[in-house]
Amino acid sequence: MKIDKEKFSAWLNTDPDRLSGMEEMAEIPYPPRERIKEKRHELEERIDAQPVGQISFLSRKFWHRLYTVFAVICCAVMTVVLLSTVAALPRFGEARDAINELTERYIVSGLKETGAVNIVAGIILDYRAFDTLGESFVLFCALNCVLILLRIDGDEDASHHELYFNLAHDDILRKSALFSIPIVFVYGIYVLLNGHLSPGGGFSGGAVIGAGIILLSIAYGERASGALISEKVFKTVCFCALAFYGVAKSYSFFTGANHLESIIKPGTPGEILSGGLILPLNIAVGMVVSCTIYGMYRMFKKGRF
Amino acid sequence: MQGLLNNFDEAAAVILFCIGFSTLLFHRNMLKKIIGLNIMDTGLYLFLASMGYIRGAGAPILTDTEVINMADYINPVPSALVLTGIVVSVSVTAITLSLTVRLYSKYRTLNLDEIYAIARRTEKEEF
Amino acid sequence: MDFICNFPFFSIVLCLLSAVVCSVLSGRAARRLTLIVEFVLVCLAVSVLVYTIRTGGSFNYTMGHVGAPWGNELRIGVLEALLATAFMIVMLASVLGGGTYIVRDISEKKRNLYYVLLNLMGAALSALVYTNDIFTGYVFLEILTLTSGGILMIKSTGKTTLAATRYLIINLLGSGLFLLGVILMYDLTGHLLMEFMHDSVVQLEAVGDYSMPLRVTTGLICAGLAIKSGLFPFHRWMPDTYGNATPTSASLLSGVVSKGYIFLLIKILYRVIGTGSPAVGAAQNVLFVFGLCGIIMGSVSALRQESVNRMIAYSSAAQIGYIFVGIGLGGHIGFCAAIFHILTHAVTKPLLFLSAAKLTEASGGSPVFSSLTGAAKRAPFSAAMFTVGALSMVGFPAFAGFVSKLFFSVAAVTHSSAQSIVTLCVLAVSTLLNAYYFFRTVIRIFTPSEDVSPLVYKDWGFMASSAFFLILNLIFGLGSQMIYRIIVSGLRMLA
Amino acid sequence: METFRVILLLILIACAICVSLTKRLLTAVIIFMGYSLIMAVVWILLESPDLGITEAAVGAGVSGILLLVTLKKINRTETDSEDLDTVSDERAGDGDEDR
Repeated sequence: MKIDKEKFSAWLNTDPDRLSGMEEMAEIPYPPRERIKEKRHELEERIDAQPVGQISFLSRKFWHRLYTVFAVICCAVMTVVLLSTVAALPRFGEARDAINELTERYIVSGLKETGAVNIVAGIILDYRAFDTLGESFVLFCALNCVLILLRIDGDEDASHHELYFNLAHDDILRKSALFSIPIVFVYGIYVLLNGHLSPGGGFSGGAVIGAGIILLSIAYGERASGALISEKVFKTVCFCALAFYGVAKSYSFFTGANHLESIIKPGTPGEILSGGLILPLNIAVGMVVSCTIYGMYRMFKKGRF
Repeated sequence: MQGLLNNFDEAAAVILFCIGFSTLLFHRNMLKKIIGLNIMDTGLYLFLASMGYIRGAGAPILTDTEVINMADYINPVPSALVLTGIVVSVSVTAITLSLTVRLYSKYRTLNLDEIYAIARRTEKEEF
Repeated sequence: MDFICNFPFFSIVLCLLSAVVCSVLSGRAARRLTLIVEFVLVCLAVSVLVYTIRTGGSFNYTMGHVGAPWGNELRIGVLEALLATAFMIVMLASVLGGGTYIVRDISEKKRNLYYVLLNLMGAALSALVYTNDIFTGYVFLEILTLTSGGILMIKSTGKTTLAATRYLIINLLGSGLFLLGVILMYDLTGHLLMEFMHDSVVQLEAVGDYSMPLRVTTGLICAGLAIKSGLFPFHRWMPDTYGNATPTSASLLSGVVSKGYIFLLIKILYRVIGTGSPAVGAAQNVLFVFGLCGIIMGSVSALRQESVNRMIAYSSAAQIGYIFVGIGLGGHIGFCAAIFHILTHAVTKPLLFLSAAKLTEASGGSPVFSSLTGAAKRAPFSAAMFTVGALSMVGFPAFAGFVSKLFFSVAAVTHSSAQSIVTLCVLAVSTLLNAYYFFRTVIRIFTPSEDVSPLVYKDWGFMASSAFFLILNLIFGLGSQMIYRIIVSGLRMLA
Repeated sequence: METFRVILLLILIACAICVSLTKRLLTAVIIFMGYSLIMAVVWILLESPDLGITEAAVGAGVSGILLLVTLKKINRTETDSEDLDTVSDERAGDGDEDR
């Protein structure tokens, strides 16, 4: 992000905002609510006036009601059954059947086998990495669905996509963002890079960074965040990181299943450059997640980058 | 009843699940439905996480890398599963929200009943 | 371990990577890549099928360097390979056959995203079929749900958006119940891999503890997956969804997606809880009743429809009912009938959807029956294919549908008296209804009409794909002994 | 600590009920964000700090932002009076085609 030196000094000297003339919020006349309601009412009446056809509305309503009553009873029964099931389960907070050879190996030899001090990171990126691979692709799939629904391509009518709120000229927001954004970024990067040593990891770090970029875009306008992540950067990062993730994990699956020697070693436990593939994978996941989240925000807000 | 009090966390999780489930099923407002979905999912994750909790044990992050004592750590598997689940639920939230935006831009309402009514009458199709 | 054992894993990873690559390609290039990848997938699945039949056993494939019960696993037996082969062939043929409609329905800049979703769907289906780990099953189930929602909503009209919303809401309710079942199962057994869960379940049953939670868990898993696959009270999203989507999406949704869920259910019943368990018995009875209701309600509703798409969609609801009746009857023969019907339906429904779309296009774009009159003159090949599909659905000898109805009757006869009589009656009634509404359509198509303006262009993709479906239909219909033996040996391996 | 957790869980249930009972959508979204934050604390109490971080970032952060953006957008479009006309005309047109 570039901060204009002149603007920065102007801000320090608490000049009135230079862009204040361009404020969009005040310009837009909000029509009174009553009028909208009237319009809506008219529209509904017009729709009502149309012939309903052969569908008998009364019987539909009756069936609908029957369905609802039935569903309510089902939900109530489900609640009671589930609660009685819970009462039959072993006591909360005691070591129970789930503590078995599974957990024992994860805890006792997790460090040796994966090089991760954070056992959860070891499980999700090594022992049960296939789930996590699937999980990243769930996010990828969600991104694609959002793009399908909300991206505006070229000549399409984009009127419903224009969003009139723009807080970029709000002084309070800008000044508080100036202090909090660096902290958010540093925290996100810390969480991301130390995923194998302390709580956190690719996903949570990426989400924090993504939220930071969104804050940047809210406080300083699209140009600031656009300088950080443009559409090209977005596409490249998503593509490269996901492809790297897929290929790296496939390599480790393949070597593992065929009992081949993997070239990736766990490294010294406790150091930042340890944990074998976990650190690079965390970085890849973090990049994908932060880009995805920011991309989704842009799609919701504007329909394009 | 005693069993419910013993397993208070699980019971709370199940209640949250049921509240979310009924909100998702019965509420006609799309946004409420989506929030209900999230509550349902968090209820499930709370259920899973509270099963892995062991009284007196700590977080599954090794404090001493030389001597590892099993009893010091809670069951790490539920945490790993919940992490995966959270990602799934945020993805689902994003998709359903974008569907809501599209529906709104077409039908100008968030209420599913109204949307059905408009769609049924204007498009002459049985919905 | 033979190199061929890697093939299931390759097919999943290949799909995932090609999905990533498709996201940066143009629509046309993405289509080519997808078709190539699907073809490779079919080859991989066929070779795995041949390999498993020849070795006569199943094998486990560790995903990672740590084996069971700590890591993820794939498990490949004859049945999994058979199902994967069928699903992949159906996917390839549907994508091939619906090409013109994809171009028509989807705006050009979003077409590559459609192929991204198709690739992800392929990965999710293979993973769902092959997985040995119940939580992996959940994750890929979600991918399958989201991708199927995505391929619905990509045709951006109000109707499809609404249909996709409804579909997603119902499916999310189902996933919630299923996940709760999985969580309870993990709590009871302490494992996530199917064999180990099964061992713990057997122990629990022997000791007699937790019989109530076990029943609830089974019920939750069955309910979740039944809701997702569209069993009777939850079938009402089907007509909107299938009727409005682009034909490729409709045939994929009805042909493979709901079948993926059902196969996961069969796998869990067999491999996790065990078909002999009392919990499964209770669940089977409930599924049986709802399946019967589904057959009747689906057929009756199909009768009342005015457009061909919605009629086929309601007929799908009835077919799902058949499959659940098979599961509910239980026993090897019941499950065998269910799986055979999965295959039958998977190769017949896409054919119907694709040819109905062609007929609709030839009749001026309206799927209403009255405008379809004389469509056979305008599009003779599609009319012939529609007739083949209809004959198979009704249960005409030499087609696959006949054999699966035969299996259902055999399964019913070998069962206890009350259930067998009810099943046979429902089968007879539904066959009559099927025959009535399908032949009504066929007769209408072949009725001569005045305005003849035939479709001018030849759609090679559609021809190839319907030839595919026709051949598969005949293979299942005439070579049913072979398929039957494969399914039975596969089921034995599952247990 | 035990009591604290129980209280938090009760608040969670109260929040969940409030969400489905409130009339205003903005209130529902804000209650939901608060719900997520409390959930993050509960996870810390259940000794799962990974989940706490993730829930705080995702539930209260990202989901909340997406919900709010949607809400904002919808409010804005609701006040767009001209749109109603065009939409209703379009809709009537659609209906004609179908018939």
